[in-house]
Formats: sequence, C-alpha cells, structure tokens
Amino acid sequence: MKKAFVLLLSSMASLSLAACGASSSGNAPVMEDTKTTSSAAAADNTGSTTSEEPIRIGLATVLTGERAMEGEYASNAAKIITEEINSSGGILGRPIEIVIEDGLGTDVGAVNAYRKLADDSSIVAIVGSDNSNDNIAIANEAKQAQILSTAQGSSPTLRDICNENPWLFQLRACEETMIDALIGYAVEELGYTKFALIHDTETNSSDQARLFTMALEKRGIKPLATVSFTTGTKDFTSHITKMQQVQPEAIIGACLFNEAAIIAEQIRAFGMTDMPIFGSNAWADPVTIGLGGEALNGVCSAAAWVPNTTNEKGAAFSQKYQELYGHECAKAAAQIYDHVSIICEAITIAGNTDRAAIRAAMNQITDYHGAITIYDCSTNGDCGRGGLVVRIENEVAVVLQEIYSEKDK
Amino acid sequence: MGQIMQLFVSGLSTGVVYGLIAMGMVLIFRAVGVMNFAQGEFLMFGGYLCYTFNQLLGWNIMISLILASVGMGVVGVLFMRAAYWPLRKAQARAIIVSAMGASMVFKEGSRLIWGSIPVKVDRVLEAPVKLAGGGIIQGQYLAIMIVAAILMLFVYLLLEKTFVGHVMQATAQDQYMASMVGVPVIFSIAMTFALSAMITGIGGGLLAPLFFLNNTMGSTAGAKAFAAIVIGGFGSVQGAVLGGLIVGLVEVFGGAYISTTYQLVLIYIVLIIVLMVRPQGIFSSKIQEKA
Amino acid sequence: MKNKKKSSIIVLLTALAVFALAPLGMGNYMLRVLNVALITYLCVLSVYVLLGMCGQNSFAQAGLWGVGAYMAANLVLRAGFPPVIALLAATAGTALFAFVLGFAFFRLRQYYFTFASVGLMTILNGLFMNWEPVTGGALGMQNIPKFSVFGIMLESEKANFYFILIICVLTFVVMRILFYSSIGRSFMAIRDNEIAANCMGVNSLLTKSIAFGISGALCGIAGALYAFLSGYLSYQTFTYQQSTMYLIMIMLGGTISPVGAIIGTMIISLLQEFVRPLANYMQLIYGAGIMILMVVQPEGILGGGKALYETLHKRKRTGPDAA
Amino acid sequence: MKHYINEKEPVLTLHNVVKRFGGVTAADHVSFELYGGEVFGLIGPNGSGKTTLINLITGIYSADEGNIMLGGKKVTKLSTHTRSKLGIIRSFQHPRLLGRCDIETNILVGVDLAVRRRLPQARDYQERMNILLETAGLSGVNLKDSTERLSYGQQKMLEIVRAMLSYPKVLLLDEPAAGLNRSEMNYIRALISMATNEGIAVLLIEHAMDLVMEVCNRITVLNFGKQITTGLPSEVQENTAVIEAYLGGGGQLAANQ
Repeated sequence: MKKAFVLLLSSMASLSLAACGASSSGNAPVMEDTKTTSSAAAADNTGSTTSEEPIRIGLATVLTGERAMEGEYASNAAKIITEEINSSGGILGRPIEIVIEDGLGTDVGAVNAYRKLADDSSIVAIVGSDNSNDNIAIANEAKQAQILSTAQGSSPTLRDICNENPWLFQLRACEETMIDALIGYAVEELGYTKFALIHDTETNSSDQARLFTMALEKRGIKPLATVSFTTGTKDFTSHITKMQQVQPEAIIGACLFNEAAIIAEQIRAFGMTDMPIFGSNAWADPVTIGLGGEALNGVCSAAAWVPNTTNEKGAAFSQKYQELYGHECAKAAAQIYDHVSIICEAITIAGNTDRAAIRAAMNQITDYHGAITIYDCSTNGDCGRGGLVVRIENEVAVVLQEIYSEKDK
Repeated sequence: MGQIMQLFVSGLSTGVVYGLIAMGMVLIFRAVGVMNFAQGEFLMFGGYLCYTFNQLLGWNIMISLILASVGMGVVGVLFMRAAYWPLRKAQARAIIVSAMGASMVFKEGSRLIWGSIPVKVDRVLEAPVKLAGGGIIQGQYLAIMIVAAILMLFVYLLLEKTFVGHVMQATAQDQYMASMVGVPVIFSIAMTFALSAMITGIGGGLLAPLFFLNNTMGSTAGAKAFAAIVIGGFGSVQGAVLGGLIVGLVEVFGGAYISTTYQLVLIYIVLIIVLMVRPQGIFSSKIQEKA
Repeated sequence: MKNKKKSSIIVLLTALAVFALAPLGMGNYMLRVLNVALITYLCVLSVYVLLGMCGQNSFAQAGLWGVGAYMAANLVLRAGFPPVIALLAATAGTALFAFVLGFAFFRLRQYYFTFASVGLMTILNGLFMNWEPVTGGALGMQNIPKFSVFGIMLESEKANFYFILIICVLTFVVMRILFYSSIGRSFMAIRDNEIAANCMGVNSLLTKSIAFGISGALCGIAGALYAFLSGYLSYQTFTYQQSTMYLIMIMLGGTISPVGAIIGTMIISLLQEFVRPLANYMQLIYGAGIMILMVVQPEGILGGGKALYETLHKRKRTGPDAA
Repeated sequence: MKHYINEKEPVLTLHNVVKRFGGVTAADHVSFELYGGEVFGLIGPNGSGKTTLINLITGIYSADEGNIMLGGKKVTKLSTHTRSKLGIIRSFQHPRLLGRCDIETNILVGVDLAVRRRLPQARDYQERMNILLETAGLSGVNLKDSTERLSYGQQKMLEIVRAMLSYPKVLLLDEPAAGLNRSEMNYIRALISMATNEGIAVLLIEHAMDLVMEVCNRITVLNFGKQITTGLPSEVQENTAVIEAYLGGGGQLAANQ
C-alpha cells in the first residue's frame, strides 16, 4: 500500500522536475511560456517597422491579488510605450518587447518573478515594481544576476540601497525634495504652523511620514499630533478626534489611495469642511480623486504625477492613455513609461544589448526629460529629480509649481 | 463629552456594518455547521453587482440594490451547489478549503470583469446627520442602520413565522432528521445560502460608497465580521449583530484611548480574551458537551 | 511484509535521488522555487503534525514561520550570533513560544481553537508590520547573511538547495519516528476521540501543547532557513493568506501521512509557477483548480489513492470468493 | 462462582455522589464500594444514570456533591487522565478506537498508559498481549490491519484488551455485550474472569441479564439516578422495587427471566 503512494510520489516528483528543468533551461532564445506571457504587449507590435528579433525588457509587476491595480496600469503603459518605440523604428533598428511577470504582491512572488526574468538570457533589463518592499527584496538578486534593474519605490532607504548596489537604479524622485517643497509651500507661503499628521504604517507611507516630520523640523515645527493606522482601516473616527483635540491649522496625510479618499470624506463629514490637507503623492492620484470626489477639493499634494501635468511629454502620454483605455492615467502607468524609455535610451547609448554595457550606459544619462520629470542617473539612487506641487480644485489636480533640484554629487 | 458621543456613534455605525456581514455568516454556519470562508467575497461581489446596475447602467441606487440582492441570491445557490453540496458529507476542513478556492475565483473573477481600480456607487443618503447628543453620523451609515434593522426583522420573521423558515430551522438543527420527516434538505440549504448571500450582497452595495469597491474589499470587512461572530457567539443571529457592535466599539474606543496602529490587533486580542473566558461567545448559552 | 517495506524504502530513495539530482540542470529561478517549496514543506509538515496527527486546525502557522524568521534575523544581525546558533535558537525559541501559547489556546476545543489561531495570526502580522525596533517595521529587515557553518558559506542557490533538502529529509525521518512513538499515538488518540484519549491517560492540554510546540519548531526552522535564503524579511510574507495556503496544501495532498504534505506542497508550489504563462488568469485558474480538486478528492490525493488501492485490493481478495 | 473477600479494603468507594443536569438528577446520592477481584453489576432501565456514573468515576463529568475514593485516595476533583493514570480504566458503549490506525497502534496506546503509570512490567507487553488477544478471540487478526476491518464485536473486545494492557485497578465496562453474538459473549466472559483473577475490580453495566446474573458478585439497581437496592444477584432478582422499576421501564427483567 505504502509502495503505491511512494511510487506515485516519486513519479510525480520526477515528472514535475523534468518539466521544470525543461522550462527553465534558459538557453533557448525564445521561451515558449514567456512568449505567451508577453503576447499582450506583443499584440500591439503590428505597427512595427522591423522584422528583426525584438529586444526584450522584463517587467516585474503585480497582476493578481491585492495589489493588482499596479499591474493593470503597468500593462497598459507597457503597450503604449512598446507601440510608440516600435512605430518610430525601434531601438538599434530592432523592435522592443516587454515581458511581464506577476510578482503576486509578496516577497517570495517578487523574487520568483524577478528570477524568472533574469534567468532568461534574452532579457536585457528588468523594470521593478512600484513597491519598496518588492524592490528591496530583489536588490541582492540584481547584484547576483548582474542585470540592469530599476526600482519604482520612493523610499529613502531604497535610495541608500541603490547607491550601494551597482545594478539597481531608483528611477524615481526620492520624495525628500518633493515633500520638502510641499511643506515649504504650506509653511512659508500659506503661513501654517500647527499641523497634525496621519499616516499609514505601510512601507512607503511611513517613510513619507518621516519625511514630512523632517521637513517640518527643518522649519522649527513639530507636528502637534501624529496618528498612524494600518492599511485597510475604514473608520477614522478615533484618528480624526485625536487630531481634532490638538486643534491643528492643517492636516498632513501620508497614505494610499483608498485610505486617502476615506480620510478626506470623514474629515469633511465631521464638520472640518475647510480644513487644509497636505497629502503624499497618492492624494492627488486620479484613483483617489475618483473615489473621494469633492471631499478632496482643497487638498495640496506633493505628487510625482497628475494627469494634466505641465510636462509636455507627460501630457501627450496622459492624453494617449485616456483615449486608449477610457480612464485617467495614474502615476503607476507614467512610471512604467519613463522606466522603459530610459532603459531604451541606455540601450541606444550602449549600442548593443549586452547586459553589462547597458548598465554602464545608464550612468551617462544625466539629463533625460521623461514624462514625469527630469532624470539624472549619474548615481543609482534618487534619479528622478523632481515632481509637482498640486492643489485639487473641482476634483481636478492643478499644478501649482514644478519642483526640480540638481543632484548632489 | 461630545467627543465620546461621537466615538460611540461611529462605533455603533461601523458595528452595524460588521453585524450585517456577520449575520449572513451565522445563517450559513447554523445551517451547515461550517464557517463560510468566502462570505467576504459575497460582500464584494454584491457590491460589484450593485455597481454594475448603478454606475454602468445608470439605474437608481435603490433599484440597483434590490437587483444586486436578487442576483446574489442566485450566486449564493450556485456557490452552495458548487463548493458545499458535493462535500456535505466530507470533513469540515474540506469544505473550508473548497470555499477558499471559491474565494480566489470570486476575487480574481471580479478583477477580470470589473478591473482592479477601486470604484464606488451612489449613496442612499447623502448628507451627514447631526445627532441631538452632539455626534455626527454619515447619512450612508444611517441608511445602513435602517436597512440592517429591516433585514434583521425580516430574517427573524422568515425563520420564526413562515413555513420556509421552519424548514430551514429544522434542517439547521439536524439534517438527517429533517430528511427523515420529508424536508427537502437541498432546497432548505440552498435557501439558506441564498438568504445569506442576499443579506451580505445588500451590505456590499451599501458599503461600496463608504469602503470603496475593489476585489479585496471582502477580506478586510470579512476579517472583522469574523471577529464579530466569535465574540458574539456563532450560534445566533442576534449574537452576531451584537458582536458586530462590540467590534465596532472596541475599534473606535481602542483607537482613541489605546492605539490607532494596533486597532485590528486590539480587536483580535478581545476575541482571544472572550474565547478564553466564554468560548461560546458573549451572547450564546453554553452547550453541554456530550461525553 | 518485510519485502514490502524494503521495496518502499527503495522507491523512497529513488524519489530522493531524483530530487537530489534535479537541480543539476536548473536555473536560479527554478532552484529558488524549489527552495521555497521545500521550506514551505516544513511549514506544511507542521500543519500535518497539528491537523493530520492531532486533529487541531491552526491558521497561525505562517505567523510562527515569521516568528522563527525574525528571531533568526535578530540573532544574527543584532546579537551577532553565528547562523548555526541562530538557526537552532530560532527553532527552539519558536517551539517554546508555541508550546507556552498552546497552554492558553488549548483551553479551547476544536474550532474555538481554530478561531483563536486566526486571532493569533492577525496579531502576529500586526506586530511584524508595526513593531519597528524588533522587526524593522513595514520596511522589514535586510542584508541577512547567507547560512554558513564551519566557515563554509552557502553562497549559491544550489548549495542552499542541498542544505535545505538535508534538513527536510531529517525532519521527515523525525516525523516518522514521532508517528510511531508514544507521543505520536497520544496525538492520534486525541484526534480520533479526545475523551477516550483522556480515559487512556492522555493529558489533552499538555499533549496538544506539545503538538503545537513541535509544529512551532518546524515553522521556526523553516523561518530561519527562509531568512538565510532570502536575506530579506517583511510583513508581506507572513500573512493569514499564507497560512490558508498551508491548509490547502495539506488537504490536497492528504492528511494521513507526511507524504501527503510533500505531494500537496509540490503540487501547489509548482502549479503556481506553471500557471504563470496565464498571467492575468493565473490566480483564477489556480483557485478554480483548488476548488475542483477538493470537490473531486475530499480526502486529498493520498486519501483518494488509498481508497482506490483498498477498493482494488478488496476486489482482488474477495474476487475468488465471489466467483 | 468466585466469592469476594469482605474483609479487604475496597478499591473504589463512592460516597453520596450527586450529579444534576439542569433539573434532572442523574446521580442521586449514590454510594457503593468495589473490591478487588469482584464483578459489581450496575443495572437499571435506560436513562437511569448508569453511564453517567461511569462518567463521574472517570472524571468526564465532575460530581456536584459527594466523594469518590480510589484505595483511600480522594479522586473526586482529579482530571480524567490523572484518574486513568491511577488505574481507573473504562470501555465505551460504542468502541472508541483510533479509527484510522492499525490494531497494533491501538494496543500500544494501552501499553503507553502502563508506561505512563510507571509500572515495571509495562514494556514487556508481548506475552500478555498474546494471551489477551487469544482470550478475546482476536489471535487470528493481522496487527497491521486497520481497526475498520474488525467487526463491531471485535472492536469492543479490542477496547477491553487495550484497557487490560494498562493493568487497571478498576475496570469499568459499559455494556460490553451489547450488539454481540453468543460466541462473542463467551469472550467477554473470559476477559472478565481474567480480570477478576488478576484482582481487578470490575464494574459492569449490562442489559443482558443472564450475563449479569452469571458473572456479578453483587449488583446495584439504579432508577432515575437513585439506588433502589444493592445486593447479591439472587436478592436483587426477588426485590419487588426492582421488578416494579423494570416493569415500568419495559419489563426487561421479567422478560429475561
């Protein structure tokens, strides 16, 4: 009897392992399964002018599970940029193809997705996901695999990690400058001195909260109250009453989309209809505005991106996105657009698709004008050099000022 | 004073929400003796049905709610037929696992149909209402309270006063005996699942403007409804609703006076304490264990 | 009888050999998948001890996995212990943690305990996310060194594979010994009828706590292995969803033997990677697959196989009589 | 028929034991003593509180009033597993074996208890096991077979074998003969006499009156939780209160006569 199980087990193990071995051999130039994966992106290649073998760029994002929204924007943006580049002749005379893998929103999933891409020798660079945790999880993988990888997270911790890791680039403005600009605007131009801070304890938001506090400290101000919550909180009565008790002139919020909208609605519902709110970048995202509606009017935010950005390239992309997909373009999409463009720029500079050559070319990109901002990749961390201070009026984020700063070298 | 009043009002209003979801869970638990691990997904799916009628087709919110509820009734029966019925004689944990699989199907199916960008539906009552004691309650919460009260009354009347209700009760108590005296067990259980899904589905539609709809809405709300059932006692509908209120109050007052970061942790600490002190839940009577 | 045992050992060894030789042609990606699957196997084995042997269903196993992982990471990074000591200490520490908690939790019977374990999981995850001085908060803990012993650093994925495989085989053997020991029989007596077990001198509170402690040890060792393997820990990993995966794995494999844990873990872990090409539809198909498998085979693949075998066997045995 | 020795200290003493379930008194001031080597019969109509009494003695229920003593040691407040470690072992009305395990594992559970009781002879169980299996008519079974392969009667027998392997001081048998055929009944007789020969005090609940009258040294009759009478089988048979109770409860005693 036992024999039967064991037989079953061993045959299964050998079968499955044989299958894995075959599918992960990685020597074949085009792997059967990744071809299917990327068919979504490849389908739009109809306008491609060249019949050469495509240059393949990996995109590790989150397609399923709790953070699937990121993947939806990312896949859409990937289609647009693929089509754009291929219709204008491609890179080095070859079309590009974006291979998407699902990181599932877990560390293990992020590493598996990354490794699957890195193991495929035909992939020349990998775009990472929009989450500092995922980015940190793959940091050492990038070192090992020696392939140019980009990180979308904006955490200062990630900046330091990137600066020590030759293969990982933070193609995003570390939010220090942006948050500082927003607080500068609030304190110096609007004259507020009493703030209450509410933040999510999730990675990005808690980092942002730290930056907000730092920016206030720089101006000699301490937030009167700091309250935190965990992602998924739906009722903010206790948080808001805590903030109300200290009678702030303005509230600072650092959190994700859903929570930003709920907090705004509840603040307004509790009678603080005119309370100024200064929020992290999620507050001005079209997703948040779509949910929170008029409750978000008057919110100022340090955003990396808004759909009606003043950036020319960005505005064109934003319009194209809106036309193709029927909803407003969010930051998650614009970032993919920029990341892929920069990688293509690096490939052009390198002149070939050698992984090391592409990585070396990255450092030569010091003044790239992307859809979001200007990028300086002379060092690995904090490559995005700016963003926008925006104010939401009539449920539209309006740009108040553009932020830009030179990289300290 | 005004602040405590506000906390109290908010606690009660979110508590009713949890109670409403918990009520749906309890109905199924009583009928089949297994916690439905896909109940949160009923909430999410009901919300999306409501969104389809209300936002995509542009119909009135009340009509959308009713249609969504009817739709959920069908979903409930299908769910029961696919995930529960084939396993009715298996161990409880097999049913739990199949419900978990179904829950994934619900979540991912909804994402494929409706996308992953969160959406919302219209509110039933728009403006916040000022209460006499000094608190403010959002109009939608007030609407939920009213609907919850109506649903509770409806469930009570249905179970206690109608023939169908008696059939459902009889099945819940002893499936074998019920089948012996001629109660069509499959019909009765299907009714229970349908009723549960309908209640939870309406909850989803009503919650969509407050919690916003995405495919993970069910897990977060479901976690608290689960706590509500355990705290209130999972034998009775009343216990579930009262448990929901306790969860709501613990959440708000715990947040205000202990820690906002650990709100969810506090709820579960209360859950464990209640289990230690009164395993059968606060509002259920002790069941004598049979030797 | 003896012959049968011998042949089953041969088959097991063959399976092991297949496993051991498999990574030779594999890339980093598939190796990592296998490594994580093996670590997951240890956690599923902990569910086997609790559920399969002792009849107690816990949803806190991923939390215990996290306790082990953070403990090992803290011992190495903050206290500066060598990895071997950290591995052992994390195993013992998690075991002790679970054992002590068991005394509180097993005052609750059956599904009351399960409910409390859901609570424990939520609380642990909340701590992993927010207890900054110990867990590094939401950002987690980075730069955990690879495992090293006697000055040999397990740098490559392949070296880690063999190391983890050896630990898995050892734990499998320990589980077999446990199965045939007096304590294992106490577990099974409780599973089959708790009152009857009490009447045969089994102290249920102590015995169940021991079972929880053993499951804690398994999760602790798995956690430490994961910490050394991945080098990075964050709250995203140690979730309630992960715990539910363990239950799904053991249920699909079958709860009657630790072999069921192997089958379940390998099927689910590898299935997840095989359905990757479906991209957007991957989780949908995956969920539907779990549901269908459960409906078709409520006793798990092993249980179904056993039933099939017994039917065939019976037919063979009763065949001549009937004719 | 063997006779117990009255001068000996009782092994098990129940003194005014009371157990109430809500309004129902399932055990109403029950008192009796059990001596080593005797078979004490506990009879009464269905629902008269016989099994409740076994549950009280083993500690599954805790007594509301009164005392239970094991060889001069008060065990009333002790937990079930502690009492079984002191030597109070029972069988169940419906056998409760390790259903998914083989026969050997089930037997070893009894050996485990003997080991836990720190009995010096515990680990040399092989010979005793063979004798017991033979006495119980189970010598032909394959120890590696699952218990599900056994007949109902064989499962009951296995349960008693398991109990005997732990060297009990008091053996409580809850309707061992129910559902058994004539030949299996003989194995029960053999097992009981083996127990009494070893000086074990046996408490027997049984509806099969011929068995009760044959093997019991003394009998107590319960009705509605109260002891109607206690005495020798012949005395009990003639007691009018007993006949009345049984006639009220279906006249089984009369029928069995």
